[in-house]
Amino acid sequence: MATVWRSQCAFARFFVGKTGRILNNAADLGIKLTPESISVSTTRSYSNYSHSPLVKKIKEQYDFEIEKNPPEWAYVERLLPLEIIPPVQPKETYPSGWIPPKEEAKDLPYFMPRTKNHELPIYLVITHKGQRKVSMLRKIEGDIWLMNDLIKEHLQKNFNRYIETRVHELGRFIEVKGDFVNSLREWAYSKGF
Amino acid sequence: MEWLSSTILKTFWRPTVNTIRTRYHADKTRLVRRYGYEEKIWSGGLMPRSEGRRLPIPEYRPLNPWTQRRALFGQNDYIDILGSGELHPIKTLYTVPSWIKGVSGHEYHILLRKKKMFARTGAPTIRPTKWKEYEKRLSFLYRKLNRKTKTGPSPC
Amino acid sequence: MGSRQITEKSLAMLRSLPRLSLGNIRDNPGSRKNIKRGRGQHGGDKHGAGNKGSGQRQNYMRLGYETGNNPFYLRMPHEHYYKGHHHRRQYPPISLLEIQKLIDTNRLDITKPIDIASIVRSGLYNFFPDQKHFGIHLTDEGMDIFSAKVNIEVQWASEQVIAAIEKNGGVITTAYYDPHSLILLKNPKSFFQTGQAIPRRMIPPPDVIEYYTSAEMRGYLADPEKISEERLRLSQKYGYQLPILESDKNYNMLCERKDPRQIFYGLEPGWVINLRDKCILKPKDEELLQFYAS
Amino acid sequence: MSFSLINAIRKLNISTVSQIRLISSGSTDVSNINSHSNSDLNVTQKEWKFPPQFTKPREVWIENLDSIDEKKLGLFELHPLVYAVLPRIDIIHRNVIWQRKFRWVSWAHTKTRAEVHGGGRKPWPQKGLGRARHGSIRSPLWRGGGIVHGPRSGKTHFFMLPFHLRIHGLTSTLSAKFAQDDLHVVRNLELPTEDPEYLAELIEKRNWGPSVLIVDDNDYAPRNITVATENLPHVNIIPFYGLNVYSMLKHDTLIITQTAAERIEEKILQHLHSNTMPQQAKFKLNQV
Repeated sequence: MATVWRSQCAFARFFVGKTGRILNNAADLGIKLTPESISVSTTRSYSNYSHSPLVKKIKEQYDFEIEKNPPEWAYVERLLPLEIIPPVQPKETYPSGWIPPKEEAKDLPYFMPRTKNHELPIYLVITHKGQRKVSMLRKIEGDIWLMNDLIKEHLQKNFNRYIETRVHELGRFIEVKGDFVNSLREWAYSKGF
Repeated sequence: MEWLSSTILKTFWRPTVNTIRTRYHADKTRLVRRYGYEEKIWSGGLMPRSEGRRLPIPEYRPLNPWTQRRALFGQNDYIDILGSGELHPIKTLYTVPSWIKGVSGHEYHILLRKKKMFARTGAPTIRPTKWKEYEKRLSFLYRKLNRKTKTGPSPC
Repeated sequence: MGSRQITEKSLAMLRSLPRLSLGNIRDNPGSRKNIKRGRGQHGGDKHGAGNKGSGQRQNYMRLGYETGNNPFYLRMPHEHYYKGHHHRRQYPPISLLEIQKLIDTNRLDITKPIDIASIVRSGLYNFFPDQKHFGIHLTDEGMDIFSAKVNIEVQWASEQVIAAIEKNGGVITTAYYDPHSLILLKNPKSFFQTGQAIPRRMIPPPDVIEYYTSAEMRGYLADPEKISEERLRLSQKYGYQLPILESDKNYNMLCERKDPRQIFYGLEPGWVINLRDKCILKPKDEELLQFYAS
Repeated sequence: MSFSLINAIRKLNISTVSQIRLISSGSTDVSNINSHSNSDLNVTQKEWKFPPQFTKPREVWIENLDSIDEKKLGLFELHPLVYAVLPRIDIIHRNVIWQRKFRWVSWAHTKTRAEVHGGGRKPWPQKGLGRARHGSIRSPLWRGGGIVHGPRSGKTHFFMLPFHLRIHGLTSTLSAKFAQDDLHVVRNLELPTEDPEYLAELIEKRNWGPSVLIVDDNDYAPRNITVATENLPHVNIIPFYGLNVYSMLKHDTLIITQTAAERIEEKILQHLHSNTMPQQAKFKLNQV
């Protein structure tokens, strides 16, 4: 148990006899405007409202009970932001259609890790007001040229035409001309990424 | 006797007298205009040489790249990544005045901010001339930027 | 060097190169474009200002002015299709599919009641209370695949969404939060750090009070008796077997609701949370208790 | 015997860098070391919070500072996402430029014709004197007049490099330093003497660059090393949170204590695996 400086609330203003719009429990530094000092006029500017001579400290204290490590602390912890994005616990089914990465993908000579949000880093880049669509596979590790060949082969088989790709070795990404994001995702899932 | 000898000398040796010019045009002293004025630009030839005393060659003072300030340059610039996350790198720029720390913008932006922050202090009364110049410059820049330049980034 | 592994190859190349220092690094060639006014015979011609006229002299006419014609924007009579649109409440949507994905990837814990704070905490939903956003609109995309048993509280939901959640044995509530409470719910940590007492939640404004008191919409101010009736009615309408809540092993969790004046689960208005010392300050004063009572 | 073996292993380790997959801290390596009477070598298997996925973790010797001759105290694993990423020289360059620019305020100042003292009076009448027309003795054409388009005081070059580019700058530089054998991990910073000669000789003997940046894991380094580096201007100690791209490039060699290496790794990995939307948001001065 302790006594704590409390902010001035609705009833505190009520005691003073000052009516006004009272904010929803706004803490205003434990100070109040006393009516007798309102007539003082000064042109000096103050850096803080509470430094003004119009404002005096309120002498009201309220009883507060301080609980250390209360059982309600679990509710507080639930509200604090996540330290890291939680890893996915393996489940039997994923109704949302999310597919977990497979272990055997790490044995391939090329690799595409999941993003930190556990998604595949395959994106559609739309530029020139929708006139140019490029599918982009990012964060590729290992043999990017082999992966490029396989992607080309896969798309050739699915769409029966030659599809252009571009490999950026330093940026570790492959660009595929056209919107092939769904097909590329399927390919990546089949490889276990 | 003296007369005789002189007449004899005159009859035997008669020197040829020519008029000789001893004062040429080039030797004339020119009329000095703007007396006391020293020409600042060298006009005496190809290589510029200063008259009189030679200019001193500045002493070679190599920069010490390992003074404490230079050796630890950039310390704490990544404190928001490697630190506890509560401190931003611009909070560690202790040598930069607060009114310009972490501010980007052209002269008008900076001056507006400076004036806004200094208006609350004693600056307008302590340095009235300086304050007047801020206001003068601000009004000049306002007119220039709004009436004489195109909107957008311009080399101001 | 013959390796085709990108990272290994570049790191191996670095080994044979001189030591990386301040003097031998550079940006990619061509990455910086020098934006300077052109000079010379034609480079410094008009500086992009065009030839003569208002473009060059920056004396544009005011917007919409047509040199004396009746301007286009005044030619037609005004029709108030969107009158007051900037005052209307907005509810940024999140779909059932996304909720299911959050649950599948362990970002939402279904063993605890879900509210806007826990959805924002997952990091994949954002809203701005200062821009007239009043919370979550739960949309029906993915309602066929939705299969989690949750106790969820949103701000707006349709009948199908309610059915999709109740079909799995879950519970849904629609609740109103005023913008100030939503700011706290969006970032509780920064609020706790200010050291202020948790405020009360405001009651809904008159135009939505009907929505939040209706049992069909599972409003938080509705009569619980009527809600259970409506649950049954909805299951008959959509033709599914309504799981019995009372026999559920998570019955306590599913029955957890906030007080109409409460903002956070389990934390009452008037409390002060001290994050550093891990303690909660609870008011004991009679006046304060009276003020914070719902 | 043991020294030659260590060299052999080291060569083996180096030669595998260019191959497809590096030797991991698997059983073969460890057992080899342990079976050859190197009882003082300790090899700890690391508990990864974020296990390396495709690229194998990098191995590094833990070295000593308590004798001038180099002794290997053990093997240590470094996470490839921090110490073995693709070294992007352009990103390192952008980081250095940012570090130089974001603190740079140019105080050069010139006065305009409005600010130079005087010059309000017309120097001579407009007409009738046969002289050029002038309205002010502080016109920029005049000697002692104002300057046109001169530098104005308080010009900033401030900008904020995006959060993840700065992380990438750190990891790129650490990886480049490590790949070039300029990053050494030591167990601790305990020196036998506080003599600067000792430290200078140690640096000379081990062929570390003349300039050395020592990274400790906290603010208080041991007394001997602080006294020794006091008079060696090119040997500097910083805590791990003071690590930055510029200093790493300015100093030839980077000496990191084992705990500091772990702390750096932990911090960067945490940012790589958490929601960084607040840090990625556009820089607003009133929000930092």
